[in-house]
Amino acid sequence: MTTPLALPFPADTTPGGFLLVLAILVPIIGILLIWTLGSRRTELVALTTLAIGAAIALAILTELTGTGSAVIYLVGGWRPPLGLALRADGLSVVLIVLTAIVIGAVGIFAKGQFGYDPDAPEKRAPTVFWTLLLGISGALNLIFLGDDLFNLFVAIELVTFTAVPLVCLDGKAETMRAALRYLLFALLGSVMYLLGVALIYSGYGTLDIALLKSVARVEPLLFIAIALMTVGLLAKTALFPLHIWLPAAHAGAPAAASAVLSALVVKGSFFIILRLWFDILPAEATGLGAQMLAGLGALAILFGSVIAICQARLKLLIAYSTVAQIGYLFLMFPLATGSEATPAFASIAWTGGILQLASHAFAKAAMFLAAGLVYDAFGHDRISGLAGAGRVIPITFIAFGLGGMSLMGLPPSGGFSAKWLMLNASVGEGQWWWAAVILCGGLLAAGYVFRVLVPAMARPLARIKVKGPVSRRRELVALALAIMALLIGFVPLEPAPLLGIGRGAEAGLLVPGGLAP
Amino acid sequence: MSGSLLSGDATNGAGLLLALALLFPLVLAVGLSFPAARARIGTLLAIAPLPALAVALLGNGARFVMPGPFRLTLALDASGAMLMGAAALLWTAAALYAPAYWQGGSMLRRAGLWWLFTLAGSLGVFVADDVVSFYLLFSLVSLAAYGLVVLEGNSSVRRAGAIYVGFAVLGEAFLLIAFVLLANASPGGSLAIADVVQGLPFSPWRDWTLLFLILGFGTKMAQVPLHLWMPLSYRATPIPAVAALSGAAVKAGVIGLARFLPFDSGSVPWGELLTVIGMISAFYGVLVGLTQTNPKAILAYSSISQMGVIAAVLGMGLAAGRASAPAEATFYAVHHLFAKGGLFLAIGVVAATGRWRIWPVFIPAAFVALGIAGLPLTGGALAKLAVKDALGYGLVGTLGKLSAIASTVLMIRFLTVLRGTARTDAGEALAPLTLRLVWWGVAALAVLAPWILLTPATGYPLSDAVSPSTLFDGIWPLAIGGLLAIGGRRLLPNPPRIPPGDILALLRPVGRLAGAASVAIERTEARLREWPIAGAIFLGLVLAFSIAMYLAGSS
Amino acid sequence: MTETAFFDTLLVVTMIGLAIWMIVVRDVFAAIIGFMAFGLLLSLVWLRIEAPDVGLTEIAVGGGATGVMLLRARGLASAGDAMNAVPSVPFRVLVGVLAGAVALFLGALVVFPPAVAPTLAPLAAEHLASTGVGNPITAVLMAYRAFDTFLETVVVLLALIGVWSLTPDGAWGARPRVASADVPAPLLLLAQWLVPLGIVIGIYITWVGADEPGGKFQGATILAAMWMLVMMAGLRSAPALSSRRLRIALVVGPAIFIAIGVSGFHFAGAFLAYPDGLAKPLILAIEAGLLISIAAMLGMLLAGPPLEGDRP
Amino acid sequence: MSLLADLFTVAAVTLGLVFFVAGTVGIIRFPDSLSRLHALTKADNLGLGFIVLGLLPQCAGVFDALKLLFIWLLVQFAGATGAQLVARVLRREERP
Amino acid sequence: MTGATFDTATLYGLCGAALVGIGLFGLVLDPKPIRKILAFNLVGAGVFLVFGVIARRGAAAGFGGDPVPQALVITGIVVAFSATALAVTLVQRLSSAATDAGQPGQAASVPPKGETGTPGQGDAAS
Repeated sequence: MTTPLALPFPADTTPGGFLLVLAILVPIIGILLIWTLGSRRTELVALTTLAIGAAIALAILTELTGTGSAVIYLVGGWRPPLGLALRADGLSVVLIVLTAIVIGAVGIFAKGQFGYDPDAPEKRAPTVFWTLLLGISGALNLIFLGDDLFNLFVAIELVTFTAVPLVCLDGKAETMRAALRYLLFALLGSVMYLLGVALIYSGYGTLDIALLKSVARVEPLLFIAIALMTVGLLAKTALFPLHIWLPAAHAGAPAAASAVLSALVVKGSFFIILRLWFDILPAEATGLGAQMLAGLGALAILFGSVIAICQARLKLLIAYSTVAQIGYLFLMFPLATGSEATPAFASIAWTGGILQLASHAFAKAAMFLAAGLVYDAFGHDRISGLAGAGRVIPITFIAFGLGGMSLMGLPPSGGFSAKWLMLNASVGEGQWWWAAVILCGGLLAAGYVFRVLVPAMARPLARIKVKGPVSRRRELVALALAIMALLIGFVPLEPAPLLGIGRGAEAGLLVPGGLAP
Repeated sequence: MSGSLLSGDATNGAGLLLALALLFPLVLAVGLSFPAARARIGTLLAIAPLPALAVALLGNGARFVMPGPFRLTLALDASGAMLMGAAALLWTAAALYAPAYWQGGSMLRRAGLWWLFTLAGSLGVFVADDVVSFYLLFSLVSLAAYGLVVLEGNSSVRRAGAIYVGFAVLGEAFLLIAFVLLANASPGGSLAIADVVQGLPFSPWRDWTLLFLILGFGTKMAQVPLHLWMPLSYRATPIPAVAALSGAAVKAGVIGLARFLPFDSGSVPWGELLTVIGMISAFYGVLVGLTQTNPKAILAYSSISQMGVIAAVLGMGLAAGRASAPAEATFYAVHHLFAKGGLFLAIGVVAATGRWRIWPVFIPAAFVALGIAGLPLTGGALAKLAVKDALGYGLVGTLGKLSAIASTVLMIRFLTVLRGTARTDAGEALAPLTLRLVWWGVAALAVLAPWILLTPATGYPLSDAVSPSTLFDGIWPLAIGGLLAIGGRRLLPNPPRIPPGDILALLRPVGRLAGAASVAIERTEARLREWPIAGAIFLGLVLAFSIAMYLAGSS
Repeated sequence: MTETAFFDTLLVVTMIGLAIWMIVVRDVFAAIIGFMAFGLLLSLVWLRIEAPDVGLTEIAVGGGATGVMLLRARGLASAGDAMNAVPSVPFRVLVGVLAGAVALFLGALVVFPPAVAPTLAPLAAEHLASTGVGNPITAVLMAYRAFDTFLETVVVLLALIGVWSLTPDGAWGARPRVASADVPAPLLLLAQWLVPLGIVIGIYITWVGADEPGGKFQGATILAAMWMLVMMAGLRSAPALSSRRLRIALVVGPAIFIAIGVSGFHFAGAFLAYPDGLAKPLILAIEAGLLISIAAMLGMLLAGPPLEGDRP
Repeated sequence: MSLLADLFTVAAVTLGLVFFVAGTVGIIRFPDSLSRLHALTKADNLGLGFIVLGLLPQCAGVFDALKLLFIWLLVQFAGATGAQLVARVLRREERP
Repeated sequence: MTGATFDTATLYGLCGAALVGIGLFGLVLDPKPIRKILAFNLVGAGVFLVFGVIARRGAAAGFGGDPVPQALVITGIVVAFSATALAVTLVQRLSSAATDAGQPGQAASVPPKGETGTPGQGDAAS
């Protein structure tokens, strides 16, 4: 019984490696502390943990840009294929920093929500919310850092178990129904993913992505395994035909939670699909499948946007907008194929896709927080009842508008730069139909953004009934996120070198910053 | 796509001033949030365009490159300076006009923010020097103007606003894809407009680029199939705002065509297409304009017609590869800017004056209106002269003459309707002095400014303007137009009434179709969201993807 | 057909028949009882493919605990509101064909495996000595892939927190109601006799897991079952959610895991690495901590959230 | 010696199987559930006892034999309690 | 494609594949959430069986089977149990919440149109 794996895992733990472990460990330690220190210090512990997490994310970024190569950590000192490795390349570091910023902002937004009072006896909602927020932060860091497919399975389970209870945090019957639907569909997805992991192991004897890249052969076993894993993850990313759980779940969740769900959680499983298709599947086998993924993405943009325009409630409109914007991400697959000269990760569609992911994360988080504020101020979020609301809470609707600007892809927003790069890529690659889809999406996005802004900014016919005051801090958090969505628009319009770090040469094994030895 | 994005030297002194001049309105907009500034909003709006006017007059050859990742490059060339100066003048006039027209400050305060953003956009779009900055400033002027269109806030105005936004975003989508095609074909990936246009003739997508450019800027210039928004939104916008919009904002389309079309290498088919569109719009505007009763609508259709003439000039220039066409078209646009802006201001003034006191206000309106049709010795005549060579002497030249005649008829129609709007209740009432002063100022600019700008802009000596041949060329179309107008009024006393946004009625079935489509989409999506169907799709996708990869892999 | 092949075929046919029956039968209760029987047969299969550890886990967690969990839900009149309409027959055939095709693809891959069956067994055996543990599966769980095991405990903890988050607001911090009003005498007798025995067996299985098939998950499930028996028999009432001792019990396992893992940074050069020579005691320490925590977590999962009107 | 042991094992295990078959037939044939319960517990416990008895000589050591007996005792205990509880539920359902 | 091997491991592998198929059929079609959870556990059992067969085929160095997939299965079973626990509790709370709110469990034939209609409202009183 010889092992087919001639090549041992090439890399050793790089100096900054322990930071990767901390990025995953710190949120878990935070959870344990929340449940032992009692309700008096729940928020304090949670917010300090998020702060430390953000510091760690920045430390990893500086470490990565410093050494110019991937940060790697062999957990337990065991070298894959036997042990587990954590690997942070340029792309995952960008996403970790993005997660830290968005969750940090949501943390500041949610401070004092859910009736949290340090002196009163422990209440359900705040304790559970902060625990699950830390859980999501840790799980997403694990997704972006994990280099082992089964490790990623445990990570996406962690994400599901933290996201589902957030959906039905308010305990109402229909949010619980939405949560059950989300849980069951996510479980269907993860069990199919697990089946794919089993088949990959049966074919190659390892589950480490870096090793699989060098060993993966063009054969039916690999295709069926990748198909199972991809579709399983599509169910969790809620790409169009498999989006059945997202609208009710994201609209039912509390504002802070739906901001994190829409902005980050669906991106986690997308990131794994990205690694499967660009890091494991040999390039020549991706042609037709990539067109199919982008086709589903195009349908998502069309259906998601049109239905978003027809929605009566603000949060449902934003949820369907998420369904549409996820479609854009999948346009990366056919466009970021790269050529002999430039590897996939150096193509402009790769940078455009990640820019779209980041700007959507900021814009969508800002819009959901704004929707939460609208609910606080008026007691409902029926769009028809929001005539003249812009005058009562102007900052909220400015945040909503700036977020909408980024979704529509108007300069100088991040959405515009992403759209510009994707359009350039689709014209450059000669696949002009994706350009038509992107432009259509922009028009439709204008449809549902103006549908909310126009009545809100216009002079109301009847005085709008205000339920309660809205805290200025929360409005400023939403505005800050929306402004972040604009600021990343100033990234230079060319393939970002940061995203290429650690991806090494395409040929042979992925060795940080150089050819295989 | 690497290397420094922008060719050309870095910022020079005047360039810095130019950037600050454009930044000034935005700074004032931020200032509006302080109550002290809001109190004196009238003066703020008035001084906002002045720095830009100063730079336009003095800072020729200014060049500004924003350091760091913020891609913003500005460059002041001759036509840019001319248009920016004229626009700044018109915005100042409108800003002086507004407080008197709106008496109370509440409307002014509500318009303040949108006014300053549109102003910044409309001035900046003339000097943007790279594709992304141009697109940024173009969308700023298009979308911020929406705020001015829906100032009055009643339901019909909101419908007009919705249509305006629809067309604005559609136009921007065309422009975005056009700029992407341009950027892809530009040598060395540089985004400067000069390099981009240089690369256009050799680009593999040349035809697509030109089509989208014409569609994008055609929407902004309200050329025929895409003109629906102009009559509706100009009727809805209050006078001071519509004067600025019709004068300055629309010219963004003109400067766009002037900068982005490859005049030196030229392209016959696209040039002819643009001329045809221009001519159709010119005559269509007049025909429908004649049926209108509201003076603002008539002027809107007159704008469509005049923009059609400019499009024809640029089209002929493109077809003949005539490098001077953009300068001539810009000169024509400057005159139109003053004339059209002035006439809108005139409507406000006449509406406030009594029947018996109308003449001191009405006479200049007549001069400016007929000037548009080419009345000799007025700015209009010079404008017609400037574009006469570009239009050439063949069929298009004669069509040019016919359009002058048509404009005369339309202008006479406008003047008669304008006289009717004078106040009958207080015959002796006089409009507030500031209104009249601003109106006279702009009228003077409309008549005299072209005289000053003719030689620097187009190189024709002033003597041509006064030569007997041009005088005669100016007179006979007016005479025939006058006869037609008088005869027309007797022959069909009440012409058919067409609602503004004429073929909008055709759009109604399209609207219904879109409604039905969205209902169908919603129903299918609701079915798709049922669990068994989603589950079946899940399994189907697993099979589909594995087969797809198998086929891709084995081929 | 050797005798074992006959036995295997009989086992497989019975299991597939039972699975189809479970899907088709109308009564939910019958399906759940069928599932528990299915769990027993499945553990037989695990013994047939030489995986006693997994057999133990399957019968303890898969068959037993999951069966009990489903039984507790059986009380619902309608087994939950319908999530979708009963689809038409042609649609059921379509789904049948699609599911069959997926199974066919899978079957084909099983029947036509790659030439050389890749395995990490030699690699695991080679390093077994340094982990100080005899049972290779415990070596994988506690040394090579200790990170997975740690994360898995966090998954169970978060699942418990998710279950607790479904408590009605009024009953937060209360005691879940497990015992029924009148506790039948035989159950009381069973609890009094079986529980001490079960605790010994549970600890034995965890201890023996180092070198023989066994382990903490299996041991913890047995302890959790005994705890359920005690609560059902009313000998002890379930702990209140807010009770500090329960929370300490839940947290002690992961906390020890983190402590030893982080100490690995200093002493053994990597997170979750054990200094050579000290591997076995450290692993046993972690397993002891995890035994307590996972038993508490599984017990509270089975007990479920407190309902309206429960008092702390 | 081992021949005698094997013979004994085969005989005892077959006897045990007979009792299991009897129990199963009892479940199917008996009219009401209480008697079915009766058949189940009695026959199966006895059957298991004979099987364990039969396997005793095959065990490697005394310790394994004790384990087998212990298992039989456990099954007896659990079976009896289970039967009691099911009977209690059955009688409660019949009374109203 | 190598020759078809047919030994006990393959038999159980086919059993695993069949279980996955049957489980998927039930998971997709059965309207009742408890039945769906049951079907999910069936699919899980099938997947773990496939893992077990791979481990059995990888038997080497004196072990009955490759320890790594077996360890993965143990982790998988515990994760599947946690998922079942969460799902079952959700179903329990959903039906008790429904009966409290006076809506008897909706008839099986009417699919809940809840999602497009009026999903629950945002966060609790803040």
